[in-house]
Amino acid sequence: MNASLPYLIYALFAVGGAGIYLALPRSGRSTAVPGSILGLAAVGMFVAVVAKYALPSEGAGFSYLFSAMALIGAGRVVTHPKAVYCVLYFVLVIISVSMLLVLQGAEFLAIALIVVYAGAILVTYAFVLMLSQQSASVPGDVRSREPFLAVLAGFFTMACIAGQVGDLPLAAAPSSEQVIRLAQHGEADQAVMPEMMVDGNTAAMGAALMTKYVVTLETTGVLLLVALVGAMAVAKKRVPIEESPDPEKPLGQVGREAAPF
Amino acid sequence: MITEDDIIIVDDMRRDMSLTERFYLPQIAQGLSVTLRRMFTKRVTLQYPEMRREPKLEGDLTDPHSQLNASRYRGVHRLNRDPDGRVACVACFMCETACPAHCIHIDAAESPWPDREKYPAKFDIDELRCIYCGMCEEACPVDAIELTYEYDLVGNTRNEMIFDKGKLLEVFDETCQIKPRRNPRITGYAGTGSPDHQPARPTGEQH
Amino acid sequence: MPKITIDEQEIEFAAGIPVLQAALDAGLDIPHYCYHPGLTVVASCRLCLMEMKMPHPKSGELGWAPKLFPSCQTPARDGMVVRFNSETVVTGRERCMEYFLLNHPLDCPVCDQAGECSLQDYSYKFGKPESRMVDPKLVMPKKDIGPQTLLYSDRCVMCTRCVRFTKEVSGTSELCITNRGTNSEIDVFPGKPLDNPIQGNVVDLCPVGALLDKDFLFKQRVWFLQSAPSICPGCSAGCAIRVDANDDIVYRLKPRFNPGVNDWWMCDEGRFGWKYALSDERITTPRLRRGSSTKTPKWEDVSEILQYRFSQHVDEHGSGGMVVVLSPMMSCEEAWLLLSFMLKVGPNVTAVIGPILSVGEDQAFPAGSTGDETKFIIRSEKAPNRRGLEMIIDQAGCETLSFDEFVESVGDGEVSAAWIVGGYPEKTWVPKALEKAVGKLELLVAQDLFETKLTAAAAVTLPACAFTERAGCFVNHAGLIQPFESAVAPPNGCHRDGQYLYELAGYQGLYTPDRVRELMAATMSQFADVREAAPAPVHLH
Amino acid sequence: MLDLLKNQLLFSGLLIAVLMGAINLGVAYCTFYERKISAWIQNREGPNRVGFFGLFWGFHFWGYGQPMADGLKFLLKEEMIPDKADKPLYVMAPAISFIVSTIGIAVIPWGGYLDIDADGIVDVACQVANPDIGLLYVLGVGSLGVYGVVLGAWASNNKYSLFGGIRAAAQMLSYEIPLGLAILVVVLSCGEVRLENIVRAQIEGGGTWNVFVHPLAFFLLFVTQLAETNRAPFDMAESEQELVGGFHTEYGALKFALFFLSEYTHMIINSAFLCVLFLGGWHFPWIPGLGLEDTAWWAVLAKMAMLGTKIAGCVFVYMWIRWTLPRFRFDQLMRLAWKGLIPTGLGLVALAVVMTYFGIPGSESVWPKLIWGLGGNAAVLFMVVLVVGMSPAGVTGRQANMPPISLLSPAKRVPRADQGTAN
Repeated sequence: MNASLPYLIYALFAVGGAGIYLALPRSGRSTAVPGSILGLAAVGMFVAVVAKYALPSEGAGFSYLFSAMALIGAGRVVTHPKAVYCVLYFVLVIISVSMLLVLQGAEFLAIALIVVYAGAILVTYAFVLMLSQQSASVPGDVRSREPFLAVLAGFFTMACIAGQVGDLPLAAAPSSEQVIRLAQHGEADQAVMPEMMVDGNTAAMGAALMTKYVVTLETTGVLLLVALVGAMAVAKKRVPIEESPDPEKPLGQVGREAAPF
Repeated sequence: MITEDDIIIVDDMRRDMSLTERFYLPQIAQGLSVTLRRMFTKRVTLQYPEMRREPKLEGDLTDPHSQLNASRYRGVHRLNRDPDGRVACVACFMCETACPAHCIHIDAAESPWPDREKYPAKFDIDELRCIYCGMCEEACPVDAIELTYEYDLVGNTRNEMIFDKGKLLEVFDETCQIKPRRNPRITGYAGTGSPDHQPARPTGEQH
Repeated sequence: MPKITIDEQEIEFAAGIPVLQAALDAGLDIPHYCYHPGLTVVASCRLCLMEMKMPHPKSGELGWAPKLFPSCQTPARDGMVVRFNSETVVTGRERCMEYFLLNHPLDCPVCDQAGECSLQDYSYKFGKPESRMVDPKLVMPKKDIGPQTLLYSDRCVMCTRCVRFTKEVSGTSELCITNRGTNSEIDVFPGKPLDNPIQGNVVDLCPVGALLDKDFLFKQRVWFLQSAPSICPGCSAGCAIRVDANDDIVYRLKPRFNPGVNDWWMCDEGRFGWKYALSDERITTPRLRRGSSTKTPKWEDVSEILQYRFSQHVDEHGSGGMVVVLSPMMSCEEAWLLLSFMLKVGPNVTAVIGPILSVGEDQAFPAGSTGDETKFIIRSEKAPNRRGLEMIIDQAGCETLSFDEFVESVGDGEVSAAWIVGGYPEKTWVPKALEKAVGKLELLVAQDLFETKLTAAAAVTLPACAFTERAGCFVNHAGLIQPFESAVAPPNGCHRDGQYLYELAGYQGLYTPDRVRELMAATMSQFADVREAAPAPVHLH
Repeated sequence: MLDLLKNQLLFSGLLIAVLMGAINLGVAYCTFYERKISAWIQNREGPNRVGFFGLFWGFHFWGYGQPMADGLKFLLKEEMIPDKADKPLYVMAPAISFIVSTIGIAVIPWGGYLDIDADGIVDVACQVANPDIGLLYVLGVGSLGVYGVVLGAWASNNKYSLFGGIRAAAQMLSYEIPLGLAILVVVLSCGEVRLENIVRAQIEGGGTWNVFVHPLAFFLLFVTQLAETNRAPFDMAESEQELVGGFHTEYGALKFALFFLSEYTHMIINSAFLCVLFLGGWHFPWIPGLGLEDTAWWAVLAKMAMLGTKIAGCVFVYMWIRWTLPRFRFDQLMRLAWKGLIPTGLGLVALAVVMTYFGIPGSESVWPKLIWGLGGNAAVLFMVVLVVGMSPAGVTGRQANMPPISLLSPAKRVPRADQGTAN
């Protein structure tokens, strides 16, 4: 490992941050094009650096592809002036990340991410956003607030995390698929059909959740239940039913005095 | 006319449903069984170009179960002839007056026959504009205009669909064996369009 | 005002009129055929019978007289008590209606009177639905009694209005009654057709479809017609008329009640002399000429073009040689708008009144009558609005010439620019001298109904409208200002001359005579409150 | 050649090609049968005029050429994009919708394992992919299905479309929960998330079709799938009568066809899952010789045909229901999900948990499963009926405020019982 690598990565982060800052929507003259170029350059260089130093592994191409997709998508989430597109880019990020998780052999986590984020939370966002108007004409939508501080904070945090993982090998564990395939075509000479030798990480994760982390899980469940009850208590505010003072004119017909025929 | 006495208010909008009704499923099963049975009953479709609905000329015309009966259909108009083969219309403009779609256009002229004062020099019906309400038929004091059972009325141009007097008389010549709808005669004006009426020879110069 | 009690209702009436007229004036619907306020009373139809209170011959006590009296023949007196709604009167009326319908053919569908026929109306209102007659109906002949009129005798109810009209109003007595009783018929004398100049009124007078106008025969059913109040432009009498049109096509003219001017009548010349308005030869679009090439400008550009041409002309030649020839066929409003435009462009413009055709002498009816005996007059001056133009030119204070002087000065080359308005029914109104001299004009704007030598030579040709398409007011020979409305739209592509003159004079929006009269009233107070001269006629037929 | 096919990747590719063709053809004929079934239910004939190129002297083949004609028409129609639409999304939405509905094919076990060269060694699985999260994959893909609808609706810039989209979003979110619960029941009773293994669990020792053990869960899954596919009576997103065409109001030509295709593909795929989860997948009931061990090509083909038949049956029920039931009102729809299906689903999950705790799914005999399952389902059903019976009558807040409408005198009102004679 090159000792200067972390600093190179930090520098790339800075370049990316500058790109994002420039690409953020703003009133006045748009600087999206130089920002995008800067951001893409940072991503490209980052991939190049990682490709140079990472260990070769199966599916590395996919890994780079999805990483780039996730990065660019994340950039667009914050820089796109239309809220609905932001949501869609967010979905793209989620899918890319879950693909990365699949490559890492964490299928359960990948699908959970999709089901929970893309399938539920972001649909809710889209649901809300649909009620807003289509064109991005509202000043609040087309101008970002405190772009510099936001970018600074975001990329500082990211650099901190990257600094922690910077020394970890970027190799993927073999996925359960690979294991099965190896079992099928390798030296295995069973005459019967292949055993499902590997339980996959779903079972492992289930086991971990139900043994090691059972208290955490249950606590979370209780918290969610409390939140649910609280939400219902807030939502279920009884609207008093008005009684019509005039029995001949029930409330449903106030303002409609015409005879039915 | 609907009077207040005819209106019945079912004062039971929020009648409690029975348990099975509220549980939906038995009701749904019932509905599904109905549609399933329907799938195996006889089709009522008429294969149109090969089969046609024809007017039912005998029996009870008001029978609602006579499914293939065109007797209540109001189709293309015809301009009746009197027993002498002349156009029966007297150009009184009653149909034009009654027409809600303003699709009838008549030019009246002094008739060439001594027993009549007026006759239509021109008589055009815009069949595309017509709504086939039959008001012209009802308005006519001499039963000269009638709506036949002919329903396959087609044309390639708009002009083609404006039926002039000659065309309307041709329709009569083709359909004169049938008296549409047997309206009660208002005037007792004999001679046009009766079921026993012999088809008159078209006499061209008298149009 | 004397008062009379009709059906327990006290009514004021003008002295000297019959009870029927008093009832009609009060808005009561009393059926009648033979009575007409313009004719003598014969009391022959017996429909207007009434009951009357009279002193008892012995006791002197006031009570209902035992018999019925014709209300048309009974003069109304102060304090009189009559009734039309008693059972006796109603039954009597029903019996009369039954008699009228004994021989009347049931040919309403083919009868041109249907829709405005009082026999039809009264049958619905007062008659019985069924006839008890068992014998076949008498069939009377159809007769061609004159160049314009047909008589269908079997529809006649023998009210004799037509006979009385020819005797009393036209004074020509062509019509008479022949035969007796149920066989009596209206007829003309052999070889003496009904052809007097006001004979068309007998068709209006006929309460049923017996007398028919050949011109209108079978043309339209009357319920399709829409009427607009108008003024006849045929002569300077200014008869009030009604223009009946359907789908922007005029079908007939009818007189309106206009007391003191034409009363209930109009002449045949006016009645049938409007056909030029339907002519296909009319000019419908504006036309520009530059050298030998012509061009049709858009209507929006017309006023700009005219303004440009005239102001250019004034710049070059001054406004001294400018003349505007106002036609007596124009309404006052149009003439005023045109004159104010010309005055604006060239303050020294000369205004000329166009040629006024005069045919013979004034024709009075009955012929040779004078004073109160005269029932109707056809004026010799065949233009409706000479007086109005004179008023407008006087007020404007501009120089004026007679039309002959104008033609002369054109010939002498003294006139450099002219706007000449025509609008006469005949194309031959342009004098030969003017036709010859027209080439000497630098700028000629001609506004006319038909193509003439003038329009052919004009730099700008504008279409004019017929009176049925115009709106405005005419001033008749006696100085009476009478407004009229447009009955139909101008022919396709044509604009109302009122509208384009309004725009030309610098106003915006829709031309309405009322608005222009308001403007005129600033200087001419007589135009301040111009109203319909005649009240709505009480006597409907 | 055959050796090449032994490669699972190549075989999967071939399978994808075959399945895409088969499903698209199936979809085309689904539209045809949709129309036929609606016609039959309504005593009509349905499309019966289009044959194949006048083949056999104009014999019409009972209208079997109709889907081709429809497809051709969709192809040849003018492509239009509304002026004010959000163009990229407008174009993307049908594609998203179609892709999402199609990728579910990947994990369906079509016919067990295949021994291509009959040497007794299993060569390939007759399944595009067999990830160990097969069932979750289904859930994940299904949860993305709403995007096509929502985006298409929003991008059209049409109020009706927007309403359709909003309804679709709310509806799909709500119905995903009972869907998940129903699937959870299967997972618990089979102890598996791989679809192939779920089929196996229904066949192998002491296993039986899940529908016999958990009929309520089967019903729950079916209903939620109806809602997820936007099929009547849950077609709130389209509701022709109120929203013109709902989310696809502004779509025409091939883009509309894609939406249409995706709906029917969804239907087929969902039916396939239903069969796999509850109806034993490709399993021939009570016919020995076509079990897990039979891997010859003819046996696999027979298994695939069996699954196809089951799918066709499910699709028929979909259509049958569409032409029978009227559409729900939106509040009814929501009430059904949150007050009807979710509590039932929770009850069933609890039942499955109890059964798992007592080790029922693992037993070698069918009977404990059937007894526990059916008894438990009956109990849950009883509870649900009890809750439904005790809950107040289903009226919305607005209805609760509405007294019976009558502006006439109260004496005119007749109780419902008299209505028959009064009429």
